[in-house]
Amino acid sequence: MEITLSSADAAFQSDVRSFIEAALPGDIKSKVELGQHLEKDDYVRWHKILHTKGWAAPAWPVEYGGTDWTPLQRHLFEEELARASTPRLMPFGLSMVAPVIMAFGDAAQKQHFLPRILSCEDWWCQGYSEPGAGSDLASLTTKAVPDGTDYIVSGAKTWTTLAQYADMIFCLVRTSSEGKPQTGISFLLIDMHSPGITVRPIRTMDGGYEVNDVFFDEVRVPQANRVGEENKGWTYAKFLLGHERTGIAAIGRSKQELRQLKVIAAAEAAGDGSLAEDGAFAGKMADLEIDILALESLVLKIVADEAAGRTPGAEASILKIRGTEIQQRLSELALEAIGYYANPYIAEAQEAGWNEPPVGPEYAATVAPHYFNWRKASIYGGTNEIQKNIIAKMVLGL
Amino acid sequence: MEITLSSADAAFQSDVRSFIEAALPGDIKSKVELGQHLEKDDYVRWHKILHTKGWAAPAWPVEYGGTDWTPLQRHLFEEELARASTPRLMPFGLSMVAPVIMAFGDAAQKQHFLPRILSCEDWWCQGYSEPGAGSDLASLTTKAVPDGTDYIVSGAKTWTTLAQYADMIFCLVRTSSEGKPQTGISFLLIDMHSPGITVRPIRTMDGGYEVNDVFFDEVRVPQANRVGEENKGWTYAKFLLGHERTGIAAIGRSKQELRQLKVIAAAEAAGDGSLAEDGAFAGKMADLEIDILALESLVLKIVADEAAGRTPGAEASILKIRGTEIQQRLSELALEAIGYYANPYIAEAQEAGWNEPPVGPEYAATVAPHYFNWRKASIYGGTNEIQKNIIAKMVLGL
Amino acid sequence: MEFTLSDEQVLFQESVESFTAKQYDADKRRALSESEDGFSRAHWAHFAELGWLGLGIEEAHGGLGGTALDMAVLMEGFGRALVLEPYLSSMVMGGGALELAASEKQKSALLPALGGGALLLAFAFAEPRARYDLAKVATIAEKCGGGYLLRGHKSVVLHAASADKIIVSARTAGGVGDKAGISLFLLERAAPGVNLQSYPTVDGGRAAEVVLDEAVVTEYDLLGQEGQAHAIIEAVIDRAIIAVCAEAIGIMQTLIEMTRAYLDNRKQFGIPIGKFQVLQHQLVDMYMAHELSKALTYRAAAAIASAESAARARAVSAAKVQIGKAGSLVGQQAIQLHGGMGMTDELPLGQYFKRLTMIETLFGNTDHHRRRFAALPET
Amino acid sequence: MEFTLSDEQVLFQESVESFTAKQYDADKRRALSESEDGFSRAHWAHFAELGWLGLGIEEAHGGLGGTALDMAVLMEGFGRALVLEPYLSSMVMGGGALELAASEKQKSALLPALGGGALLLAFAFAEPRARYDLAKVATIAEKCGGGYLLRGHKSVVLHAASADKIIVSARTAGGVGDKAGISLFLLERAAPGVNLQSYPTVDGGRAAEVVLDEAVVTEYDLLGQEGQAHAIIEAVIDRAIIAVCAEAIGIMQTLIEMTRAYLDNRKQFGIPIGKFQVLQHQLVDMYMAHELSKALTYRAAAAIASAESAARARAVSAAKVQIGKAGSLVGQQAIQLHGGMGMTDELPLGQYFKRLTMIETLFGNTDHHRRRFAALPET
Repeated sequence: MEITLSSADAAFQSDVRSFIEAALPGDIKSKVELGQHLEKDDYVRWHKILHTKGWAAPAWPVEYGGTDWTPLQRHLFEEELARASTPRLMPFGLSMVAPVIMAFGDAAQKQHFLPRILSCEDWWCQGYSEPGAGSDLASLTTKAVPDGTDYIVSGAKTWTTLAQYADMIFCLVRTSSEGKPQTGISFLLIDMHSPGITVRPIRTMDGGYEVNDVFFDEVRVPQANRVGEENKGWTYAKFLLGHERTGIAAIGRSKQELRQLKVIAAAEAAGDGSLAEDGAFAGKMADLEIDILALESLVLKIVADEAAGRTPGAEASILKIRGTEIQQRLSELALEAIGYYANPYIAEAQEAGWNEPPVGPEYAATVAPHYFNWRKASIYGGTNEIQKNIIAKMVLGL
Repeated sequence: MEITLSSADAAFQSDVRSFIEAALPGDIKSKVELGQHLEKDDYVRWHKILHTKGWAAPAWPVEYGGTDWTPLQRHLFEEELARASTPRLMPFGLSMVAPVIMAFGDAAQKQHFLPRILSCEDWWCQGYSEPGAGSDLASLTTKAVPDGTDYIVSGAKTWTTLAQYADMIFCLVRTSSEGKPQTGISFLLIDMHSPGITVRPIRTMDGGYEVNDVFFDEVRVPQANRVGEENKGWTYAKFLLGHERTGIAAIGRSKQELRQLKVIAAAEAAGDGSLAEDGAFAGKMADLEIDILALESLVLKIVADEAAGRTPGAEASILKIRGTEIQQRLSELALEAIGYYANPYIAEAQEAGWNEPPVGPEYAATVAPHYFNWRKASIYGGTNEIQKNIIAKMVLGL
Repeated sequence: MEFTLSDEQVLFQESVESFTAKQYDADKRRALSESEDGFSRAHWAHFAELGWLGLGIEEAHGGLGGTALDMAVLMEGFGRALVLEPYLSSMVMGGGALELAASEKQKSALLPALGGGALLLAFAFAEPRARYDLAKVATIAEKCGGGYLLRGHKSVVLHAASADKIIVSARTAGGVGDKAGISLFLLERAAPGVNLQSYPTVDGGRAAEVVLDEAVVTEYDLLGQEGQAHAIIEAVIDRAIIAVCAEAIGIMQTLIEMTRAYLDNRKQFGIPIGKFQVLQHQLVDMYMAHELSKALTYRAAAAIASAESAARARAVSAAKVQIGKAGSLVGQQAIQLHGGMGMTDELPLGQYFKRLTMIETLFGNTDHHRRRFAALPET
Repeated sequence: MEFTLSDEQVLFQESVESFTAKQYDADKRRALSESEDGFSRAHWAHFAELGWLGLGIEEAHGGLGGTALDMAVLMEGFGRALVLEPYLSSMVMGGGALELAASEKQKSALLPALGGGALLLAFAFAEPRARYDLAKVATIAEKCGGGYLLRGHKSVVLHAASADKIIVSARTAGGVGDKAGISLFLLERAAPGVNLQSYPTVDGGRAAEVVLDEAVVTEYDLLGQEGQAHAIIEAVIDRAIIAVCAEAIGIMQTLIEMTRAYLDNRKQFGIPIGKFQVLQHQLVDMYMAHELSKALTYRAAAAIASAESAARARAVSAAKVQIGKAGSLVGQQAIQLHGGMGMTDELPLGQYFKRLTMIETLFGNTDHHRRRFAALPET
């Protein structure tokens, strides 16, 4: 069930595909295909290649360096990126803080930060969650106290993805303790190289270091780095959450992973044939493929609605829930597929350039860690339970 | 995975099996096997046969006409009843109101009611739920106002199973509106032939008439028919609920229905063989069979705990939840098995003695109505959601 | 992106809903369902006037043309109100078979009457031992003089008794299970040797066992090429699947609305039960299942015109699997969330549930279509 | 009814828990897991002193006897604390193979040392292309003089590097997939031609690829009859399955307790998250899955002594399916209910989850055992 495209869109798709094929460095492609750990330089190199082509931020307005692509074209672009095994473009700058700066930032902020995000000169991270706060974001306690033209920021953030690479962090901080918890929050842009900031990597159960605690010990931040009004940060944060759209469904990635799963299933022996021919396993793959098709159909419908000027509602929560369920299921079936070879854990085998003989098939080395790591998908960014609460309230009015 | 029995228990089992085989009237057996509607007389006849043998109420104390069987023997007896396609023994008298009367009734009540329950001279029904109250039992409004040595009862009960056959009903009624809702409730035994009682059958979506509304219009009930103290009825009702034990898992019935499902699957064509040989369907049957084995294991463990004098806790809720899930799944797989022949609905074909040529296989006629009817299993007697609330509170302390 | 509705289709949708809202309250529907035909011929005539019966019939034969998407819109509307009229059997299957297999001469003779509401068709393709395999045709058409003699048993033929003609699949060559050798014939329902045992269906419709005991057809009653009907039947059934998937979408939406209203209104322990988080999440699951099903069904409806039959089959089977799983979830949860009320025949709820349940049994269930999907190559 | 615990077994259970509670806090376990062997030889010696290693070894050979139920009690206790010592590989599998296949002479030579803690065994039965089929043995044992020459690749051999001897399955006749023609050999781990590529496992244990390159064994190293080992291997693996099922029971109980405590203590929106009904019901589902799994596993443990191998296999496969489904539910939900904390390596939670996940991959997964169960006749 390929998407039927107009000839213009088909030509667009073909251009994108050719460009990516030619431009993606082979070493990066190989790491992504094998599920190996990417280094900061891998992400940055790829981002800069797209930037040079003018494709780093297709969804941005043209005036800031975006494109005039239609929503469908943007969707096709995302799909091609995934199909070609490119590294994720980190969303923290491009699709999280940038829209907030565009909507609520002042001229100086726009002029300074947006080009640096576009070119990946700054690596951004997100300072929302706090130890002990979890999904109850509004109960945050990291404090910003005015001091001359600065704030003094103290407190701690946690689950901060790739903070170890970051040059900048956008933070929700408490600037007032009056009224409802939501009303005393401001939105600050903080230089990660400021004195008083400590980053402590959190080892996750898959053995990786992807998330961090970030501690703020009397960190001095210019008030000029506050976006919008003081104590209005909650509004900007909600805008940001509402801004995340169809990308959250990760259709392109899931389709690519399904292709990889089929490769594994075809390679694994089962009975007299391959696992791909095993009725029970083939049935599970079919269910998953149909789930992906259904979710993709919903994404395409939303994309079409957007193109027709209809604003999507709380569908983003559906996309988040189903998208993460699908991703987790993909990782689960891959785990199932490799049988006993899920057991070996050779940390070095997850890094590029490891030269020892592999244990089991080459594709098996990262499967179990990937499965463990992806349990996060239904937790981070608002647990799937929270997403269902949102749908119950916003859509169903319960 | 047969239950391994001691030689005494094996002999017991064999005695029970032989007796039932010889004693069960063929016309009744055939109706049960084909899932046809049973009439009142069918239930009563079978009950009286068991009563004559002294086996109508094995769980009752010997002094009231019960047996001295062990919990395991009682379990085996239940299983043999199911295995032989006997009609259910109605629980309303035998295992619901009788234990309450034994525990809290006065001498006159015991002497009058218990023998009539044992012999099936009175058919009982249960008056708990009210229109608009559902699982929130304590909010009931049917009123009993003292008048001399009587009460005058007015109100309505609903979902009353087989009230159309009943001679007696045990009711929760409101005798006081002071304090918490639970504190003003009394437990009354009411003659269904009393003036002022109207029974209105409720047609359920399977087309059957199994449940009823029962209306009370100034019905005169002797206060002598109140069990225990006035306004203490809630205590007796809770006792009754706690008294329901392992029978609720309906293991014997489920095993019998699984056997029938296997017969259907072996008879249905699929591909080049039978549906029983179809990998996907066989897998679902295996899952269900394993579910039954697991639940049976839990029942046997509880039975052994009882025999060892350990009182079971809220396990009854697990048995209710899993037991009904299994029953519903059985009915769902049977529906799936018969394919297109789920569609014909010939009401008369569900009655014994229907002589027209069958549409499709004989076993198909009652499958869809049975599926629809069994949706009730997870609703009546406290929905499965309520059961989970009970486990969360009573067992997990949440 | 052709699977989102055009403005015209949205208008069409509204007109369907406005008709059914007036004509299909629960009592009227029940009365119709208990009538002899099980539906209203007056409604059928009205459908013809509204042009609904002209959908899918070429303009040359008095129809309005239109796409599978239009048909899906209509069926979704019918699902919203549980419409009883035999649109699926007579138009989607009967009309579909004519469109795909009939000669111009046959079309000229039949389509105007079909689109005008004067002709009702039934489609007899299933057999007792075939389960969902369309090639398992054991009914025999034996050549005899200038025609054929039909012998066999067609099972659960929807709305056969009210049809004027029944389109029957029968084997002119090969053995049971062979795709080659199956032919389609146009049979007078009232012809000698055509024996109907008609009965109501669980969902309030009608069907019949059709036993053919030397029923005679002429060579002019052959639809399409002799022995080549398997692909036609498959294409017709694929359309029928899209039709019932769209109908299921409408049914699910109604069930969800009913359940939402019930959760809002029904109070227990002093608050609306819709305040209980577990029940909220159950309704959310139903809502999500419906949204996903709807998107996929409309996409499959758009794909049905695809020239490549494997692409069509993949899309159709994907939709049937999705609808099968969603339908079971939505139907069962709707009953559960209504508690005891869900079990009564007093609410229309149960009727919706029963129809949704039966859709799973039609044209191949979830297992069947999962397997068909898995066996088809990606396009 | 022999599958409920005797008073002695309850006491035994308590003694296991009291040992592990002292020796297996998260930090100590982590340190052990990062040591070269991946476990503590001191603990092993202590196990021997406590008599735990004598379980399942006949008294005539210095053991304590005991049933599969005793073994299950021990493994459940090990699961509660994620014990790292190679009881499964050395005692359940290695010792099990000796018990079932070894001659009296071999037993006399080996069992006292095994039960005394001086001898460690590993069991090499799986191969890279075999998946879970125990008959797919491609490793060849070629007769050569008075002994055999072994060539082949045994995969994911648990605790091979720390074992003194490895029991290896190899083919003396027939082709890959044949049940007949498989033999078991007792191989010195350090013998020439035995090449180990050892590595840590995801769950903190150790395993190795064992590549046999003309490794030599004598005829005295043959265990049991030549070519008759398939039934032995199947019986050993069935015991191993009961062992990991019992271990999973212990793991699940710990996960449930951790999660319950977390729901009680963790506050959000001003109240303990255990007050949210959806989270309550998720924990209830976990609790139910555990109770049912425990009852079925102990019943299967009691059935393993059954004379009839089909009855044994049915019981064992039923337990593995139940544990597979329950383990996935309990493990995944435990992580989910812990939110972000569930993802960190700081809590022991993740270690339990990982071990539980790996148990699904061992000795045949849920699909494999569902199929095996379905194929076996009811007894």
